[in-house]
Amino acid sequence: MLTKGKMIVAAASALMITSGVATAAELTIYNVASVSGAFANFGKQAEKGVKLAIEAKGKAAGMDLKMVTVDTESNAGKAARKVKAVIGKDDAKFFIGSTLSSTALAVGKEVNKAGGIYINGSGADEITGKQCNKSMFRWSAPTYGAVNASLTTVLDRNPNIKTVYTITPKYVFGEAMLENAKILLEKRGIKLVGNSYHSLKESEFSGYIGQAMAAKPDLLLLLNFGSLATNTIQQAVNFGLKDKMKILLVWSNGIDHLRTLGPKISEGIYFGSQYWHDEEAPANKEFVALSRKMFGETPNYPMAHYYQMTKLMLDAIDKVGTDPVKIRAHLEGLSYAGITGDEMIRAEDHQVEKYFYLLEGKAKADMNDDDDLAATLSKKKYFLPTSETGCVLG
Amino acid sequence: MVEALLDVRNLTKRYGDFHALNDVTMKVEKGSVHGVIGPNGAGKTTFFHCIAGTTPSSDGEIVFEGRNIEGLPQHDRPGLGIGRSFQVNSLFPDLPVIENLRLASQALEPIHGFIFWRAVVHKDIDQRRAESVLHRLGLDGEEQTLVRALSHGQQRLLEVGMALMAQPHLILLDEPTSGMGVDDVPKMINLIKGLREECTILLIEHNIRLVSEVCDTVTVLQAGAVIAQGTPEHISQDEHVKSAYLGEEL
Amino acid sequence: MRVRGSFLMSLYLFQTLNGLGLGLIYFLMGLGLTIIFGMMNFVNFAHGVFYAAGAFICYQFIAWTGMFWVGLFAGPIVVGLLALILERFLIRRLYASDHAVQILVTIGLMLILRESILLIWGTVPKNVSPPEILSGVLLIGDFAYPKYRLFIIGVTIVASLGVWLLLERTRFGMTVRAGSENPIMVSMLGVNTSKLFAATFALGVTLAGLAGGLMAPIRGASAFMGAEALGIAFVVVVIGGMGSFVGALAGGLIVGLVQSFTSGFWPEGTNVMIYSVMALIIMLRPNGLFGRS
Amino acid sequence: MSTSVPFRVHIAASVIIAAALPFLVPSTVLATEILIFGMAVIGCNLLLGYTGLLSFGQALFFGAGAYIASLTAIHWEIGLIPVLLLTILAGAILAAIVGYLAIRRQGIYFVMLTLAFGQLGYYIAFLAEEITGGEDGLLDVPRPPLELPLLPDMTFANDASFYGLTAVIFVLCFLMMQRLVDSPLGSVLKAIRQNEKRAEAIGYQVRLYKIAVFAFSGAITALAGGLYAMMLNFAPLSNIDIETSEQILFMAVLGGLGSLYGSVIGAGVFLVASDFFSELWPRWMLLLGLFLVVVMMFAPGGLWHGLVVGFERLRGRHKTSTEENDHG
Repeated sequence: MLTKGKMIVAAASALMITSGVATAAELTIYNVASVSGAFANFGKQAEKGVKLAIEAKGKAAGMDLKMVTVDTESNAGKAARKVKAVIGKDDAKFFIGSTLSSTALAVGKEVNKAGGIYINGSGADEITGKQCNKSMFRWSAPTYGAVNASLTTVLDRNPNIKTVYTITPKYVFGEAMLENAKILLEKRGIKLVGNSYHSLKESEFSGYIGQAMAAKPDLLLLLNFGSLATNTIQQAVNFGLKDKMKILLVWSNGIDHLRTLGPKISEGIYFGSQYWHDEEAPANKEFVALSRKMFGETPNYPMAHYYQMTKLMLDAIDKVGTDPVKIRAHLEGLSYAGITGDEMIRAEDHQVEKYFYLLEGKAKADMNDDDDLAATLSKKKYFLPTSETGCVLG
Repeated sequence: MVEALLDVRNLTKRYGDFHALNDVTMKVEKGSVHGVIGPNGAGKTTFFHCIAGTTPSSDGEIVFEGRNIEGLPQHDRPGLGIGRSFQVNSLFPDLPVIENLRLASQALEPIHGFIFWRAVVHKDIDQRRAESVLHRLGLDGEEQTLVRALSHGQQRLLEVGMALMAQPHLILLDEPTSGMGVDDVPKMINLIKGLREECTILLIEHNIRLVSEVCDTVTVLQAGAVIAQGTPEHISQDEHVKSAYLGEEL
Repeated sequence: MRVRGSFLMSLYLFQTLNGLGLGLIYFLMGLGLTIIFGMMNFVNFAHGVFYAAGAFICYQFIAWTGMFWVGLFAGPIVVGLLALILERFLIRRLYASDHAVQILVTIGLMLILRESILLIWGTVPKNVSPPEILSGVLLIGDFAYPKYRLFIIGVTIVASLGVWLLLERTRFGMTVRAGSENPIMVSMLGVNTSKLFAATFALGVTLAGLAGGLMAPIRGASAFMGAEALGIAFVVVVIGGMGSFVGALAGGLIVGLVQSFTSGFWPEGTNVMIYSVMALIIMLRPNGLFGRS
Repeated sequence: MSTSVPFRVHIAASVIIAAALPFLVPSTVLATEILIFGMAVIGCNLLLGYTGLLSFGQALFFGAGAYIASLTAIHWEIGLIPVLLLTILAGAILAAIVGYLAIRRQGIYFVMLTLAFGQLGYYIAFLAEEITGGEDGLLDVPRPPLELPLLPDMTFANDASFYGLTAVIFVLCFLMMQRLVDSPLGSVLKAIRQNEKRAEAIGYQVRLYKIAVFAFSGAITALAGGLYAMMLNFAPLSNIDIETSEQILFMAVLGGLGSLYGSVIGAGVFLVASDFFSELWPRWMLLLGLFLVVVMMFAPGGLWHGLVVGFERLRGRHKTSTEENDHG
């Protein structure tokens, strides 16, 4: 019986630790991130971003700030369950982040039901489109913006590009990327000579590269992301495609992809990116300096966008308090100085209008330091008019 | 002459070019104890497998109670009245003795095995039969003992008990005394002697003492073929048999 | 139309040759698995993580020395040594167990090693460049094929030939096979079966490490690359028949060709095709194409 | 017949588990998840623990259950019971088909066939975006109301009421499955696991029994999947992923094979531990792996067996280790 008593004590104390009993003067930001599982590389940096924002802010509306990480385990189901749990248990209201669109969609539904605020950085169009809701905000350019911002610059700089071949992951996100690319190419009178779909669990791209090679395009347009994209580029360079055509990866992870590929491969390849640390905007300079001071590292995309999302949330709370309704009203239509320059939150679909970068990989010899892996060719803002997103905030 | 319970005609089992059984013909008379002997590799166990349906035969007929059962799947044969024991103990070690026996008798009503909505109850087994089988095996009071806790000799006896539970007309015993201690062998001999009142017995055995003590008829196999058949006395005089066993302990 | 025709011709040619090349790479992934199964009847679900470990160790040695060849050599060796240690303390206790037990324990081992890789090398995948001499493509008319992939094919042929000779033509191979049938008999002949088994296990794992190191310049080094490799390796080996050397070769080529051609007409369905082919072959041939019953 | 535990003890035990669980774990939602996975693990245990069949296709049944329940609940307003019945039926049929095909092969080939069907299910669900939502999954899955005669309709909008519903279903399932493993069928299944050859030799058509147990396993696993989708209001693609199969297997082994209590304990410990450790240490899966190896190597009876032995020791009547097996 004694052991049983001990067990209950242990269980109870475990409960206390995990539930993070909130005191009145404490504000908890819930950081939804994939800390373990297949996308673990994201979660660790994401946490750093949230921490930086909290560190920089100190207090919000007079409350101490605290971060609780909700590990999605790279699994949308787990994420939904854990978010449900913290909402039910701790009455959680303020959520940041998510790597995967499927996760963001599911979390968005939960937070909306609970009447909280959720700022995420996922890519799928539905988030500020058909599946949008009043609690969900997005800080990242969706497919339309990414494709237009990066592809326009590449086409402008290379007027000799007449034909394009695309490689697309077969699912909603990939389809949306492809659709946007098709529209733009048609508008500019450029021929799409072929497309290869692949599954999300692919790692062998030689077949698709062979198809692309046979079609002899002027530009190879990669519409996939993450390790799928690094594998594709690595194998495309292996097959010598870099010498025969331009290559553009629209949705890159910025510096992470460039580091993984190394300058030898990435030199001369175009990368679209949500963020680049060389940005001159004052808010970014401040952020980069902070990151270098606290972690001794140049921030990457996950860190940057989690920082910016947290900062948005904290600034809003500082201004109007912790009532989600007021926060929402404050955020809608807000213009502010963000890490990509001037940014604005659209009231109609909760999409943040921010800049999207086009980078070109540098040769090793041209690099000033280890992180100087690419040059910024352009930064642009493209967003679907709110009338075309299909979003009805509910 | 009594009618044949089992009539095996030209039974052949081939593995590629190898004839494990070659044109075996024999009759097992109802109510008799029939021994099958032969040197190692003579095809005795294959012969049993074919009769029990464990392996299909290649050719020939197996007529049991006037019906050709060749080709019938193994799991249908116990229901016809053919029970068997194995050369190596092959029981359900983590189930109690009584459950082993119950499973053997339940198998006769296949549909019974699919009852999933209630626990196993007393009436699921013929109590009197179970008790009498246990008594015969000398396992009274061991109903709830797990089989793995029984001695090897007791497990050998239970092997026979399993076959017995299904009220067989013909029981195939594959080396019932194999691996048994000297002290236990008489128990098995007594058991087999007691069985002949209720069923016909076909057995494979190396223990010649047992064979000559209990068998009415003996068939000798060598290289998959029958080389002699007759009473134990007759067989022990047979020159073919002697030469077949040359070098082997008879 | 003529242009279209020659386009298709060269595409089919590419797909065939690429499929064969891929098939040989897959063969190398499956080879270690099939050896360990064939010799010791051991099912190793940690095979994929050894493949990933090979890639990372290769990366690490290149990072230290700057020399690709050192990395390529060190990857399999270090992984093989790791296998010897694991065999000594864990694997050898499982030879007599059920396949189910072996599978579950090696899944546990897979998790331990995968997370250890993440601990050591972090969560961002690593890149490995092929050596200068092997970068670029070989051009035959219109047809381009990476020199490095040709190199992998060459290494695979040499390595598998070596393994085949070792198993089929040497005393070692014969004793291992005899030992798997009857360990007591072989140990009575004065042969140390436990050493023999340890060597065989290490050999199989070394081949996984070699495959990982060879693939690093094509697919990078990621802790999660093992799961996909394990899947492919099992499909290859099961198609060919568990334990069969020739079967693994046939299985590898079938999977390579199926994948290469499916990527032409139904790209998103390559995995569906691969698993369908495997299921179909097991349904039709109980022990794979070349397996023993 | 055998020295089995009286059924009323099982009734009491399962009711106590369901009633106490919300107070033992950090959140109601987690408690719901534990009971749901407890059911899925029982499905796995029926196959592996009782019949000796290692299936890597459990996620197929779990995921299919989630999709069927979600789709019927989204598109048809037919109430809770018809939705769940359809889910159970679909799971049983799907599993019977997979079982029918897979059991024709033995050993590793059997395992690989279940794996292949599981993978095919995943890729088909992934590609059939129109129906399954593909990578995004099915969102806005409703919890249909329970319509019983003579009673007002019950809805399960909040976490506590949905837990109540899950708990009732769990207790019913647990008791049915406990009945099953103690039944004549359960006895045959145990016999097949211990000695398939003999089971066939004494007259059981082993194949039919294996197909039957697959159907039962598929039914309860699909039911669990359906409830999971309702719990999350969401049917993610990951339900049908091979990792879900692995996790279910994992819980089954951890808790202890051959005991339904083991299944529930396995699900509970796994989910609570992963919830707890994943917040402390991103590499918590390393511990998971270690757990699996240690349990398989040194305590194949899993946690449940450990508890039983510990309890018997405490009461000072710990006899031979063979005796406890029977209670499982």
